[in-house]
Amino acid sequence: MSETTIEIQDLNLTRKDFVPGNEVRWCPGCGDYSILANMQKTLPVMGVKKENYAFISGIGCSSRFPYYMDTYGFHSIHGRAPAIASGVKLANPELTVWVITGDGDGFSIGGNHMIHALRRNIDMNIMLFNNRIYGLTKGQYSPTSLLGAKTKSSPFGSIDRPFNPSAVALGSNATFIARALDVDAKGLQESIKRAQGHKGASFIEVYQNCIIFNDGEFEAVENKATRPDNALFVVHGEPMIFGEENDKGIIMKDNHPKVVHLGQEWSEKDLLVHDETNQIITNLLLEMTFDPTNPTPFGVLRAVDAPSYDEMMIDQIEQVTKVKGEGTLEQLFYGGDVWEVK
Amino acid sequence: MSETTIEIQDLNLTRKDFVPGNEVRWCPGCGDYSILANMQKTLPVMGVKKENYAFISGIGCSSRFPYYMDTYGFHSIHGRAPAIASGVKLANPELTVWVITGDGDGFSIGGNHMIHALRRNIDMNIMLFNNRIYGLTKGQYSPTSLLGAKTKSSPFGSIDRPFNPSAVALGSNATFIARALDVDAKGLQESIKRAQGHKGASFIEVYQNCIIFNDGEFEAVENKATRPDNALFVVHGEPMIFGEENDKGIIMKDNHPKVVHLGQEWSEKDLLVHDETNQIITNLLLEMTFDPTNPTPFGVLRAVDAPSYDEMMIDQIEQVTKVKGEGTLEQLFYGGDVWEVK
Amino acid sequence: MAKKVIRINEATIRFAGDSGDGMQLTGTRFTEATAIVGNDLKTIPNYPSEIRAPLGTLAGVSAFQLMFGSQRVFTPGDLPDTLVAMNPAALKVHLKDLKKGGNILANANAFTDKNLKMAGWEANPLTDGSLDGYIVFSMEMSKLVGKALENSDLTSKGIERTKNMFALGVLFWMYNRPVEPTEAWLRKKFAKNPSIAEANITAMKTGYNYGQTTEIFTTSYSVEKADLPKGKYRNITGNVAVAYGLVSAAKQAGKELFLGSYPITPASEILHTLSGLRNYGVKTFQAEDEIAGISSAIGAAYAGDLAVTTTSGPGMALKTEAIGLAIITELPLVIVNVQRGGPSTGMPTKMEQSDLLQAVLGRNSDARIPVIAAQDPADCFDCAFEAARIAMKYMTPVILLSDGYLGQGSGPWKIPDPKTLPEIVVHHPDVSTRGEAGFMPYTRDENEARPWALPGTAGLEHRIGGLEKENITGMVSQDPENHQVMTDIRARKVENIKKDIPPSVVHGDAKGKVLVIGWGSTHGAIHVAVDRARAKGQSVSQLHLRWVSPFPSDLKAVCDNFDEILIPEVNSGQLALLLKAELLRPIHQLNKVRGEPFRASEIEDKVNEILG
Amino acid sequence: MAKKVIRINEATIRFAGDSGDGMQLTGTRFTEATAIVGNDLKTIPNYPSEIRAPLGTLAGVSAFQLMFGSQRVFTPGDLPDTLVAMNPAALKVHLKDLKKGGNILANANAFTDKNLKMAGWEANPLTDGSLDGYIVFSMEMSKLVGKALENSDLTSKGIERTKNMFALGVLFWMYNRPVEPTEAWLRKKFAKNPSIAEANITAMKTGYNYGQTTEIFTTSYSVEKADLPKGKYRNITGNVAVAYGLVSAAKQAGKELFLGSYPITPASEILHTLSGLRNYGVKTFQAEDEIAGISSAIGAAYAGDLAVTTTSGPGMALKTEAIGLAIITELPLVIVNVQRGGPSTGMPTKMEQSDLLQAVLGRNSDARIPVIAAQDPADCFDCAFEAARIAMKYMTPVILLSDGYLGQGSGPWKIPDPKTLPEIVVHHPDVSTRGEAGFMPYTRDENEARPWALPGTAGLEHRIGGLEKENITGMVSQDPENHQVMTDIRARKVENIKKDIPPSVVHGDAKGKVLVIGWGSTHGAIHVAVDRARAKGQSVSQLHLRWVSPFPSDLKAVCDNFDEILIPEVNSGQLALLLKAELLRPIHQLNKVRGEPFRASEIEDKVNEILG
Ligand SMILES: Cc1ncc(C[n+]2csc(CCOP(=O)(O)OP(=O)(O)O)c2C)c(N)n1
Ligand SMILES: Cc1ncc(C[n+]2csc(CCOP(=O)(O)OP(=O)(O)O)c2C)c(N)n1
Ligand code: SF4
Ligand code: SF4
Ligand SMILES: [Mg+2]
Ligand SMILES: [Mg+2]
Repeated sequence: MSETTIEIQDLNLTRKDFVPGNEVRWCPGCGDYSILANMQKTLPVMGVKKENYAFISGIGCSSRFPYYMDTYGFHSIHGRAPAIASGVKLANPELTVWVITGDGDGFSIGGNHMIHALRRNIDMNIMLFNNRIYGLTKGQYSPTSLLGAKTKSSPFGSIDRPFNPSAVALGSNATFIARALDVDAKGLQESIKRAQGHKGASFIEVYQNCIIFNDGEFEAVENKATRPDNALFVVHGEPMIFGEENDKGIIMKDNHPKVVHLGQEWSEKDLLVHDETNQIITNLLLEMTFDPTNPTPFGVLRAVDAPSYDEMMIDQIEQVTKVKGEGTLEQLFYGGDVWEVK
Repeated sequence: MSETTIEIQDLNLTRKDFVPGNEVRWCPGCGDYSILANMQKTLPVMGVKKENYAFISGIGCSSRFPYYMDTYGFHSIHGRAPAIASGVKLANPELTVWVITGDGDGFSIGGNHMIHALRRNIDMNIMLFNNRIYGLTKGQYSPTSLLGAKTKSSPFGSIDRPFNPSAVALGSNATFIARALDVDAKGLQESIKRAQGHKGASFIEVYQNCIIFNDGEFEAVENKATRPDNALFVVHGEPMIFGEENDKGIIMKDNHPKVVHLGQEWSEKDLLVHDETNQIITNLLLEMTFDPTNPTPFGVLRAVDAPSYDEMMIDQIEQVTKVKGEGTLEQLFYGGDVWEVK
Repeated sequence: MAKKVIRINEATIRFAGDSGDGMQLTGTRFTEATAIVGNDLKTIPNYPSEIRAPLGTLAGVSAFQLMFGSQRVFTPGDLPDTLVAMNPAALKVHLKDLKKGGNILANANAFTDKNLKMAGWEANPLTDGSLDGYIVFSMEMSKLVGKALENSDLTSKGIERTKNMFALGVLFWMYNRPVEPTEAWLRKKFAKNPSIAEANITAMKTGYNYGQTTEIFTTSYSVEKADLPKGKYRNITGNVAVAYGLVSAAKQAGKELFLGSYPITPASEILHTLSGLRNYGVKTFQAEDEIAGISSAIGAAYAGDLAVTTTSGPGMALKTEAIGLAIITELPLVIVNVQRGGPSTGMPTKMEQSDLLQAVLGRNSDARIPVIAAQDPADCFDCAFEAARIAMKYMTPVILLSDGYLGQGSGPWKIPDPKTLPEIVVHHPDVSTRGEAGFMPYTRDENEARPWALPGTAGLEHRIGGLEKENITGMVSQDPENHQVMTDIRARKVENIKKDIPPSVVHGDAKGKVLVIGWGSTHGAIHVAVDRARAKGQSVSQLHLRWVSPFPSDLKAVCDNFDEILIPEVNSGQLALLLKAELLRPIHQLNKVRGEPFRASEIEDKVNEILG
Repeated sequence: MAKKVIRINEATIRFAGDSGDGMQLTGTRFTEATAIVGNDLKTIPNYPSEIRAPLGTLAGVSAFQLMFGSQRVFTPGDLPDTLVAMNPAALKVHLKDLKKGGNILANANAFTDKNLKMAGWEANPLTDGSLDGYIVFSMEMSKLVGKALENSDLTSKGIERTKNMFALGVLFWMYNRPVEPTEAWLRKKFAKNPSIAEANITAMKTGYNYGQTTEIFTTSYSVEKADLPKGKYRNITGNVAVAYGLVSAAKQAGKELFLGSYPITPASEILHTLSGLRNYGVKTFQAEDEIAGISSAIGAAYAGDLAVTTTSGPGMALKTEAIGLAIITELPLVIVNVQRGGPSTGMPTKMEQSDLLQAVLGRNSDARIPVIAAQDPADCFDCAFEAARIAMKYMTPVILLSDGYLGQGSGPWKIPDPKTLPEIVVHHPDVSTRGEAGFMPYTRDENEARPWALPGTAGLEHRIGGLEKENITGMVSQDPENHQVMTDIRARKVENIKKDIPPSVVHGDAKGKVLVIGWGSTHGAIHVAVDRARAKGQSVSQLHLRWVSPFPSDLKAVCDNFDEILIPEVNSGQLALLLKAELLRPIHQLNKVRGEPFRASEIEDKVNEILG
């Protein structure tokens, strides 16, 4: 776990500093509103100057996000936000760069840039709004839609097996992976803070309800009544407990996760303890995602330290400059065999 | 494990049937030669008619492969082979489709098509020639090149953290993952057979030596002398044993793989048993890849059953046709509100 | 009181309301009823933004326009005669387009202070006199349906939602259309929920009766049947027509249809339509992006399907590299671009015909491709069919250009008799074509097409790809001479298609002062403008180009008969550039890049200007 | 015996051998020595294939050609005077190009039966008389270096490898070039392995002495210093020159240089060169593909770097969509396309200038962009600098067209004095530009450029993107009027650049019969052809276009002074199409799509044909 205690300077910012004048244009009831509100609430306390934020997005309902943040913003083209953000960060490493994307933008057309950004570990925070549908184009299935989903482009049910985005992130060697829920303010804010504090690429998957084209997709965990029994909120170093009564937990059995009931046979100390730095643990949590016999895990699923690309770039420039001296045009031009015509 | 016993019909094919007239144009000593030879040796015994093979590739040294197979072949454009192959298979499900790609072709520019093809589980066999370099364009680092690699485009050492291609495949929900070594004929042939026998998308990562631009990258496992101590060949249901003297094995300790020496403290029955169907086991093997304290795993790392996209497509067409009847143009044209002008 | 019925030749109606008010549906129902009456018509929807904007805002207004008439109708009309405004925002946005003296039908209940403010009205225009000069029918639609449905099971919200049916009913009365088709349609649509069906029917009839009985309406209009060619008709949007054209071509060629596509406005409906046709053997593959869309289609073409990819501008841009592959491998492929406003994401829901140069010239290297453009929604069927036929005949990718105006707009389609559709003869070689030296995948037939040899055919194993290939043998070749030969063949293949283009038809006299040349969806506006000009005695004719690459062989001869050429385009002059290079003569341009189609009057004005 | 020294004005030499024979290195060393002597020169390498083909095959032949002279040299020469053939395959491939009566220097030891057969010779051409008409110097190079180095530590394979240095030594003697620079270079290159250095030096000197002493050579040639402008020179390839031009522009603008790129032949050397310049603050980002390459550059431009992306045709195709984004966001960006043969993968190592229309017109929507094209390797420096300057001055992406012939070819570069390079003034607004209503990111300066406000600047927070924006305010706007305004501004920005284009310079008389117009790398061949024609008294002049979009404002006036226009292009007539549309007059075309540059003689012939 990246145990970096982040020194936070109070800049006297408030939520209002991040709210621009223009109207928000999502459908009434869309899960995006809550995500936006929590972002606007969290940034003021992060100790980063407002002008040092850059929000980069692709295309989709979710990707309109930058228009609703009174920071620097770039609503770019479909799927390319992580690549654009890479250039932004390398050009100005002082900036705190956020990438806002959707399951179509980030995992359909933009899948390649996504996995490469995570692999390279460029310092940016990628937030995926996963509503398992293409919202903006009015309701086709996405690469995270479940098998059988009936949508505009799959009237007889989708035959496309879905990605588990956080698993793709893990496979791509990502150093930070969290999962949050649009309606869970606490979880969202915690993820935002931890992600921004993490050096390197951070990935947050947010389950987001699209009330128009895919309403109720995450009902089991969105609904306050059923959430405790269907969601597992993991905390580094703590046993995996969940349930309305905190009466259930996760063990590893035959190299698979398994739900047990605490009480007679099982007690807390038998349970798996979450370890953000352990790949096997993260993998086990990810395996639970689509498994109806297990709860859906939320929280910081993985956080490991690794040098970030931007940092290594700066280092390399420094190192080479130390050895060779700062380059001048004279040196450059006269680097080859030179002759003179008199 | 897909325990499908494949019924193999003898078609009286020989290696020669798969060797076309034209000259092979890889550099002398390139690892590609061995891979080609083993493909040509294996296909005749697979019970598939020669004309039913289609080899689809992108661009790269490796992607020249189709020119050297006397089957149907398509040397397409950089990175797009899995997408082209998807269309080929859906248009004609009778074909046995192979995709031949390189670490640049398949995991740099083509990364997105790769992960989507694996996710969808379209029945095709993808073979990645991983030489950790761009061969054809004369030696730039690739997304699998190790940190620090000095290449034409990274004269001061690469600062790009690499992918572990098989891990990306796992993260993409792939149903079959194998790893083989260019110089290991037995392992290669076994992987080819198993992959082709697998229903759905199969992924084979082949470590391949590029003698010109990245010679010796896999020395530890390529060299017959050092291989036994550096490579772990896994077999489903068997304990993970390796070493010149078969004296070492793998256990899981604190949710990490660990090498132990057999003899006093540890015996064979303490060792992890390979299970192709278990995600945690596959993940643990993948974790060993870049870890110098562990051997590099080879063999079939994962194989699980899942319906293939092409199969589901055929099913859906059948189902819908059963319910609605085979569509005619009359029905189509007269589907809306029709009026007549007399 | 007996009400007046005035017979008119044509009318243009616009329905406007909040995105939630169901204006598209209302418009479509009116269209259907109008079609059944036998009028000719064209329609066009107009959504301002891709996301639902907050209720009652200007950004949230959604509109639908149709023009219908007793004569041929070529456009959805310029300025409406009648505007239905379901709220103040709708009135605000659309009032400026209404014809002077036109009708306004408004839902007075929606003109609340809050709504008025949101729409930027200082006072209520229905009452403060600002609509003087128009004929205003201010109706308490919400209240009236509330009354009519007070005994229904619907919630009050549900009842409120039927107000669009009230408005529709009024219009049915006003333009003398039958309510029965909509009644039947509602019963079918809400079969599982009869109380909703009945409520809507009641609301509609209430509206109809309101028109008939209340005194605020004194006049209704009748529009006689149009003199359309005999036959069966249905209303069709361009996107659905493209889908049907492709399915038909596949059937006629004995092929399965494969679509590799990625959703994008305004092309998605082609994907939606085809994905519903599994029982026609249609395989739709929703790819991860546009590149995979076309790549999968190239793979399917290679393996023997009639392969298609559909998209709009930005997606077309992404396909550029793969189009080059289809060209060099000489595989049949139909590429549909339903154009929209740009550059970049631009104006995604607005129309523009600005991808012409991209289609004709926008690739690396000398990489020509045939390009066909549809002129109206029904023509999308014919063009799609023709594109597929040419692709398979000449073994070449073909681009079909449509646009948002055609794709989402609709018009009556004279349903062809499937039995009279042209057959498409496709030949796949078998081992008998294999010579001594093996199979030759780049031999040429009389059209210079190469054989379409399918994987799975014993004895024809061969390799194709993106590297230059030797003519005849298909071996990789970097030989200079061969490259020239192949470059020339590829160019000639496109030229050859001229043989399939019928002689040009000039609308109007074949000789005269001004020839107005157009392509794509400007057809209707130009047609109307030319007819009006000719009616005034001006010497003006129209030439419409269906194929924009290659041009018809008689193009120059046709143009030589006119003193002046005018090209109106919804772009900055793209066809004009191509024709200037082709004809080497000056061309008058009329360019408009506003995300809107031309009005016939704009073209008329320009013609007047040219004629001095 | 005293040998003759003949003074000649120019010579063309081609080195050809197996890929493993080190022909590129040999050619480069000869070039360096020739440059130091003070001749003007141009070079061009020629690799037949991207993969090493088997030893001794025709496919494995690698060549390098240079032309040098005592006058200005504009091309690497057409047909060589002297051919070095290290094996039978090299002779087979290149003999057809050798001038009648030219010299052949062959390594007789490589003409074994096996090698002869592999190269398709029936008998040994060195001995069977088939080279009658040429001057053949058949030397046992392998044996001679073996002898000379019998006491060295090198393996026999290592010794064999020095035979190229023997050949080089012979040529040094033959053309009177100094051996010392190569001696010094070898010592430096093999500093860690002196025995290799010494062996190569010995081999070279053995060759030199062989020329001087043996009787088979009777004549050597001297080529006087060229009358080049005074100054310091070095030899440079176009790709390196592009890299240097960009580094220089960044320095002059006080910017860091960011390159987002994906390797591709023949553009990769720009990436390679820049990746070695970390101590110049150059950030190279090898992206996952071309789309990420340009996207990262767009991001870097937004954040304030001088941003660049480099590629070749197929990669350019992939960047199409993102170029649209750069256009609509009005960000400065340099896009370099080192063109190669197509379509598709085509002929990756061969030259072609067929991406012109793609550069100028190949995007969805009306999306114009300035396009500059380099004329020779050294000019790549100036064009790269100019492209960067214009990009930042007008806030626009700019395309720079080079090609494989320029990128990998070389010529002397007159090294500019860094102090006299133009300064590039860049202005980034700060909070003081923020008005009452907030910051306006789409206000316009006198060039209609918008302000380059950088993230990190307090008070200027704003949003940009690919949706159409309202002029001045930069708010998302789908307003028709605004879209027209913005479309026009974007077009005008490109037109405005005409102000930066100096008046056209006609080479030859300003009035006459034929004007030969060219762009890009045809410059040299046209120049030579025009000079030769003029020497014969023909009325021919040359106009070279550096900017191909926009055209210079005096273009029409210049052309009006000539009866005929001829455009030679290594494509099927792309500039010709643009100029026909621009000038509305007939144009003679000379097109060649063979993966090879023009020979001056081909242009001369065409001029003769036109002049009758
Ligand atoms: C190149 C390109 N292709 C397609 C589109 C159309 N398009 C816009 S957004 C979108 C999908 C959005 O889905 P997602 O990212 O999940 O966002 P959501 O709307 O669900 O938040 C698509 C297909 C486009 N704008 N550009
Ligand atoms: C669109 C496009 N971009 C770039 C290239 C240049 N290119 C050809 S192959 C290649 C990389 C090949 O690497 P890999 O796939 O690892 O194959 P290898 O040669 O190592 O077998 C590149 C960058 C291309 N042909 N097309
Ligand atoms: S369509 Fe769905 S995701 Fe988009 S704004 Fe509406 S509710 Fe939200
Ligand atoms: S460059 Fe490397 S990968 Fe390519 S053929 Fe040569 S050895 Fe093989
Ligand atoms: Mg979504
Ligand atoms: Mg490789």
